[in-house]
Amino acid sequence: MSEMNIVDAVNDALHLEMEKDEDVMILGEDVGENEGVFRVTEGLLEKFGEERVRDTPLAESGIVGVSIGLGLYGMKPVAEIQFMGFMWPALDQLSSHASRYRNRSQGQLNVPMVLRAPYGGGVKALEHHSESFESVLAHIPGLKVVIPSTPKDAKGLMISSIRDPDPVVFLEPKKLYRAFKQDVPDGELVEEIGEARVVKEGEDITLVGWGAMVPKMVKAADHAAKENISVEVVDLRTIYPYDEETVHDSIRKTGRLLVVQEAHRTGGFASEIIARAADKELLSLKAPPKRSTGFDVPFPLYKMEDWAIPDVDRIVKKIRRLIEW
Amino acid sequence: MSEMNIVDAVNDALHLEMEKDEDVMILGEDVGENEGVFRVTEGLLEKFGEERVRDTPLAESGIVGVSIGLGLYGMKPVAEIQFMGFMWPALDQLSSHASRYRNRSQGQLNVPMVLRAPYGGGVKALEHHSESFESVLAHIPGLKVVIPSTPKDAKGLMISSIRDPDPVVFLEPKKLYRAFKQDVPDGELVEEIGEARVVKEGEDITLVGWGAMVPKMVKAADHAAKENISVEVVDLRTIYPYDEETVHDSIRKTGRLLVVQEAHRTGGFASEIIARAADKELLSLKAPPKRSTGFDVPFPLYKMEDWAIPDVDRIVKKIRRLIEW
Amino acid sequence: MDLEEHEPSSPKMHQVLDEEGELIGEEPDIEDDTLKDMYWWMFYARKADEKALKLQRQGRMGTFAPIKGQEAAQVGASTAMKDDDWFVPAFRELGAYLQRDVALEQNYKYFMGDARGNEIPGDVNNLPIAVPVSTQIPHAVGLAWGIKRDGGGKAVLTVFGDGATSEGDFHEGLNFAGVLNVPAVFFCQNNQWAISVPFEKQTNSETIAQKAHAYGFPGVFVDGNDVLAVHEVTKKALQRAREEEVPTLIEALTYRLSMHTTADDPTRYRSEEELKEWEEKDPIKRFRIYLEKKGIWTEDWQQELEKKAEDKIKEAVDAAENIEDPDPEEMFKYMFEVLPEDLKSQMEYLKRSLREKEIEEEKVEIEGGFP
Amino acid sequence: MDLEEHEPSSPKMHQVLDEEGELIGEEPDIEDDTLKDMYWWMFYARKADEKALKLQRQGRMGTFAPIKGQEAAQVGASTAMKDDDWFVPAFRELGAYLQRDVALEQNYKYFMGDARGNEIPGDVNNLPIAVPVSTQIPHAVGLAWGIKRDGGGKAVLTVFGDGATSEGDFHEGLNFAGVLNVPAVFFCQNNQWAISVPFEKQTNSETIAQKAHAYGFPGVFVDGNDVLAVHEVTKKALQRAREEEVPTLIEALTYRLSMHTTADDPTRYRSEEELKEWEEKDPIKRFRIYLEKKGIWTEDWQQELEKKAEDKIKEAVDAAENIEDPDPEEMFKYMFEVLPEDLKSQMEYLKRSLREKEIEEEKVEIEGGFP
Ligand SMILES: Cc1ncc(C[n+]2csc(CCOP(=O)(O)OP(=O)(O)O)c2C)c(N)n1
Ligand SMILES: Cc1ncc(C[n+]2csc(CCOP(=O)(O)OP(=O)(O)O)c2C)c(N)n1
Ligand SMILES: [Mg+2]
Ligand SMILES: [Mg+2]
Repeated sequence: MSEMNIVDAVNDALHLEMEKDEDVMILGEDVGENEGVFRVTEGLLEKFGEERVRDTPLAESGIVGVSIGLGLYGMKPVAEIQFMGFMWPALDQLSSHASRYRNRSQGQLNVPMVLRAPYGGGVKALEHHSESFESVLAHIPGLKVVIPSTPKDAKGLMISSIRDPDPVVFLEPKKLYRAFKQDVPDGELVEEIGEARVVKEGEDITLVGWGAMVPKMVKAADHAAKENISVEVVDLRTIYPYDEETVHDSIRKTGRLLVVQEAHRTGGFASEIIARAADKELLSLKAPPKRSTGFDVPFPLYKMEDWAIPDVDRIVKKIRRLIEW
Repeated sequence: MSEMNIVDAVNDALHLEMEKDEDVMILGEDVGENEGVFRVTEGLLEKFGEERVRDTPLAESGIVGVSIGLGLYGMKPVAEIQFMGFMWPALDQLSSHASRYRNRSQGQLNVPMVLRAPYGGGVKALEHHSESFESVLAHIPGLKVVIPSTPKDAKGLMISSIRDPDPVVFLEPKKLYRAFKQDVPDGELVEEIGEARVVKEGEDITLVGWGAMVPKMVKAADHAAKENISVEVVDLRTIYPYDEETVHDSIRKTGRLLVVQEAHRTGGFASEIIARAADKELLSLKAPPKRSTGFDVPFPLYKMEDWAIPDVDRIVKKIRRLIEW
Repeated sequence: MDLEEHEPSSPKMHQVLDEEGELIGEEPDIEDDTLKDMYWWMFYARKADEKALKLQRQGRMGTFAPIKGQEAAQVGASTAMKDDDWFVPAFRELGAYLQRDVALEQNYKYFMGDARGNEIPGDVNNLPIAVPVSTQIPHAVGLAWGIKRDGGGKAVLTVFGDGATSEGDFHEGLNFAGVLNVPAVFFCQNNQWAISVPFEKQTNSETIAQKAHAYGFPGVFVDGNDVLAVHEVTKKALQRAREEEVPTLIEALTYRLSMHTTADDPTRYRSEEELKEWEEKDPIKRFRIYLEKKGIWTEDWQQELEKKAEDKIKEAVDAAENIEDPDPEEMFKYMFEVLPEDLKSQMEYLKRSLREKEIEEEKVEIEGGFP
Repeated sequence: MDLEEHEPSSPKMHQVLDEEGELIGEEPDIEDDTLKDMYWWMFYARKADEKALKLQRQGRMGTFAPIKGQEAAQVGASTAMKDDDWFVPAFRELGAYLQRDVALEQNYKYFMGDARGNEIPGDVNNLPIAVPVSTQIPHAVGLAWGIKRDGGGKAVLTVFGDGATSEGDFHEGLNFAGVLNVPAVFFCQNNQWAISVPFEKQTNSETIAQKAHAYGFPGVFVDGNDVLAVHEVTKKALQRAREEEVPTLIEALTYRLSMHTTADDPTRYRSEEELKEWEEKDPIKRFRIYLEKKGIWTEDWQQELEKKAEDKIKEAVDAAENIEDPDPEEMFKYMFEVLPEDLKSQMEYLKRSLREKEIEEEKVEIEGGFP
């Protein structure tokens, strides 16, 4: 066991997989000499050399497109987009190709790539540095979308993502990068992609979220506990494939659902979760399934950013409303 | 009045607005000499000259980026993306800029552009020529997303879109381009952006859809009528801003909701509609709100395309299920 | 033709044959069998293309992009490749594809809307067709990087049109290639049109070849209707790529004699004179004259080829048309190595819905009558 | 320096002053007042930048991108513009912005996380800062196209870094400009680094200037630490744009003496020697020597400027720091000309939630303890 934050944990996973598998390569802007702007790729260039750890030109579509070619060749590229806000130019390559080569080629080809990006707000960043549009990725058939919220999950899921023969987008909640440490097993650690985790068990209401919303949900649950409301907290960890079973099991138990999402409200992944719950668990629901989300505005400059993200206060109030409903 | 199909109607709107307003310009691939691959820009180059109707290089991000500049300058560009599947490279310009300039500049600047694109399947097209990812656009704050399903709406909404001081993405269901004609008023015709239309009134269940799904919903309603099920059909016409009032009014009347969507299921706009209905109209719902949608696979080559799109049979069966629930 | 000596500011067009099929410089060092092969593939591709157009006009095939006029560019390039080089196509590639071991029936199936046409013979390093213009270029760079990491000795050839050079992916791909110094050859079939957009509205650059200068590697301008010139230039570029692991951009000037796709009507935007002019520059005719002078081409041989082509085309049509219907599972089964539960239930739903179908979808024909 | 005579294959760097501030060629034809202005804006920008760094280190400002070292490139270019030309910036633009009438307090507000800092004086044709690299370039082309449609007579200057030239939008924008022949000047501040990525890993091209050749218009290479050379070249390019409605690419070779942004530590990736070398090429020092020789710069005058800069900076800090808190409505009110119902209710929800807030958000600090 070692104490690690999320940055350490992803870094550890990269080191381990690169040692184990020669085909794993790192590429992206500033991932080499600078070791990533968040230092997630620390020590890799030094250990594995420029052959396997490569600073690229400033071109996101190029980074993803070239990674696809590497993947088709048989390499296992782990590419970085420096901030999720700069993933937009790469969406064409993701949706037109990375996600389709296996299908298009009748299973003959595959793209075993991982696309890493820090995402989300709360760190006083400049415009375009706080975006969360994971729902867009989840809407693209053929991509897996993994979002850890703890160091242990970050390590285990990164290892699984690298080993996955299909393309995985791996989003790292940068607000949590160094927010806390956790004991993480040394060496091999595998967490299954597509499995949600019940962070906290409860009886009265189910909170579902991912990324930087998870610790907020836990705090809200603590607050609610003081009011004798027992909250179950589910960390999705992967939004595609979506772990409906875990969420619906919980809804059947609690009868109430609140989805907490940092991203813009309209068309966010929360709506998918609620649509499924309303479809399949209507009779279990004792109150309307609700969302606490970001607003339908661009993520603001930092003086207003705390307003833009669901906070514990808002979550607790929605919990109360649902309980009292 | 003139009999028009959707191609004629959009073309008519473009002629009228270009005559009326010198600042309206047309740009895109093959929109000039060739008059658009679907002939939507017929007669425009001849009438207005290359100054105002311009074939561009093959570069979608460039088309949108340059249109933004034109809009900032005070022009009213109506740009075409040849098929929606090729809009992916332009999403960065749409989400990072077109949608943000007004907000970013504290209201000092605005981007009065229209981005047209044929979308959807059903015409035996090649790969990437049948895509529908309107939900992605609806998730980008600052864009309006308009999708007409009839010639009259196409004309009236195109005129409104051009006059709108904010960016509008205008998606044209190509399956319906020449599918039928309708009497359309000559000259000025304005349909409000953001207003759904009740295509057919009914008592037992509400069907909500847009684009090429609308005639399918109507046919399904006819089938259902033979079984004494009275179906209300709502054509959204605009997905952002979303006309919640019309949809929820209908749900309150019928107590049942089926959303029909051509796009991939997970994270499609149908889930947003259902999430809102479940949140606000839970008590009105006599059955779970359901979806009939495309699958979470890339739109297939044409031998399988009929399977990929919700059909009348599937819609009718879902209607029955909801009525019997 | 020394790639290193190339002068970026005013590329000259390289030719081996003139437009009458006369040798301009030295006799190229190509075996007769290879010359015969080249002719065969060009001719076969032309015939197969013509047949496809007929099939499409008869409603037996969907939209496709004819290659007529570009046979020299395609076959000249593909015959310069080695078997284990990688071929990364765009969407107008019948000539190169056939030569690269993709059976014609596969091509026909594909354009008949059948995904099974996308299967590539197992031992051939070809990628499937890429429809979004220029998006395949970075893939070629990635493959070439993979080769380089594995010690080199192979090269990647990617092909694209003049229109493709306007896209960001062209730029990003070539810039990566320059920096990474990978064994990739970027082959532009400049057929002077991108659907209805002529070259001079596509770019203000005099040539495509000179764009290589922006990426720090050579760009070569070659007569794309001269199969020998194309072959020579491509061969050198590939060799250089294999040996020195460096990229080259090749511009082959050619002309699309047919429509952009079967959905297109080129008379809307280009003149008959232009078409005529280029019909006279037919790359097959030009090569035939040369071969005839060399005593390789004879009427008898031509008859043989006609017969062979006819038979193969007939076989291909039969195979493509007499294939069993796709199984609904095909829409899902190649999505991931392991299918997620959700996709499995979508698949089951589709199967059930087809099994239990009651209402046949009618055509949308609400002429005038729709609300 | 004739733009038309430019030789794409081997651009030479244009200089007016040598690195010791000595005139190389002819005395440029610039009025003394303009020279003084140029010096003032460079000096003021330097001081304002240094102050920002202090504010950031004191926790009074967020992340920003220092301009130190690039003052000649910025001010040389912006002083070549006319008032009604359009300026389309990237994100490292303090020098040009100040010179283009954007009050320092606006810049400070912006980097203090206050959206109100983005307001531009009403009568100035400046766009706001563009953070996503190179994405503003097509906007400049669109503006220039608008100007052309309106009969010309104005020009657009857009600025960006060396890293920006790798992006697809750079390519698409310049290619459009070449084809449309619009009055846009593309000004690359090649400071040789894109965060930690050095020029030679950014592109294999020898210069950025030569990339213009791919788009069929001139590219000029200029010493970006020589404010007179920058000014001269930019002025010519803008004039040509205004008169002939044609584009130019300018590469100004300079160096970022400070960190990429305040979140960056350049010692991780570049050597002290390199930094030293470029500190000696300080563009302000170099210009001062020239001005001193001309009798324009004196110690007294410098004292005056110091005082003036200090006062203005103090004012700006006060104004930026003593601004009332933003109103929650500001997050919503500029979304559309008319706010949709849904956004109105989101706005009301935010206002209510702030009004009725009970639980203060604690910092996320689940050190080790989180599940
Ligand atoms: C990204 C993208 N935009 C638009 C299209 C539609 N389209 C198909 S081919 C084509 C023209 C391509 O021109 P060029 O690259 O010269 O190739 P050619 O067709 O001449 O072989 C266009 C616009 C597309 N397939 N992909
Ligand atoms: C599209 C995009 N990708 C990545 C970033 C993160 N980023 C900000 S500045 C920068 C480097 C820019 O280099 P250059 O263009 O040379 O400008 P400079 O910073 O040197 O002024 C990077 C990678 C960004 N802002 N936008
Ligand atoms: Mg072409
Ligand atoms: Mg730089």
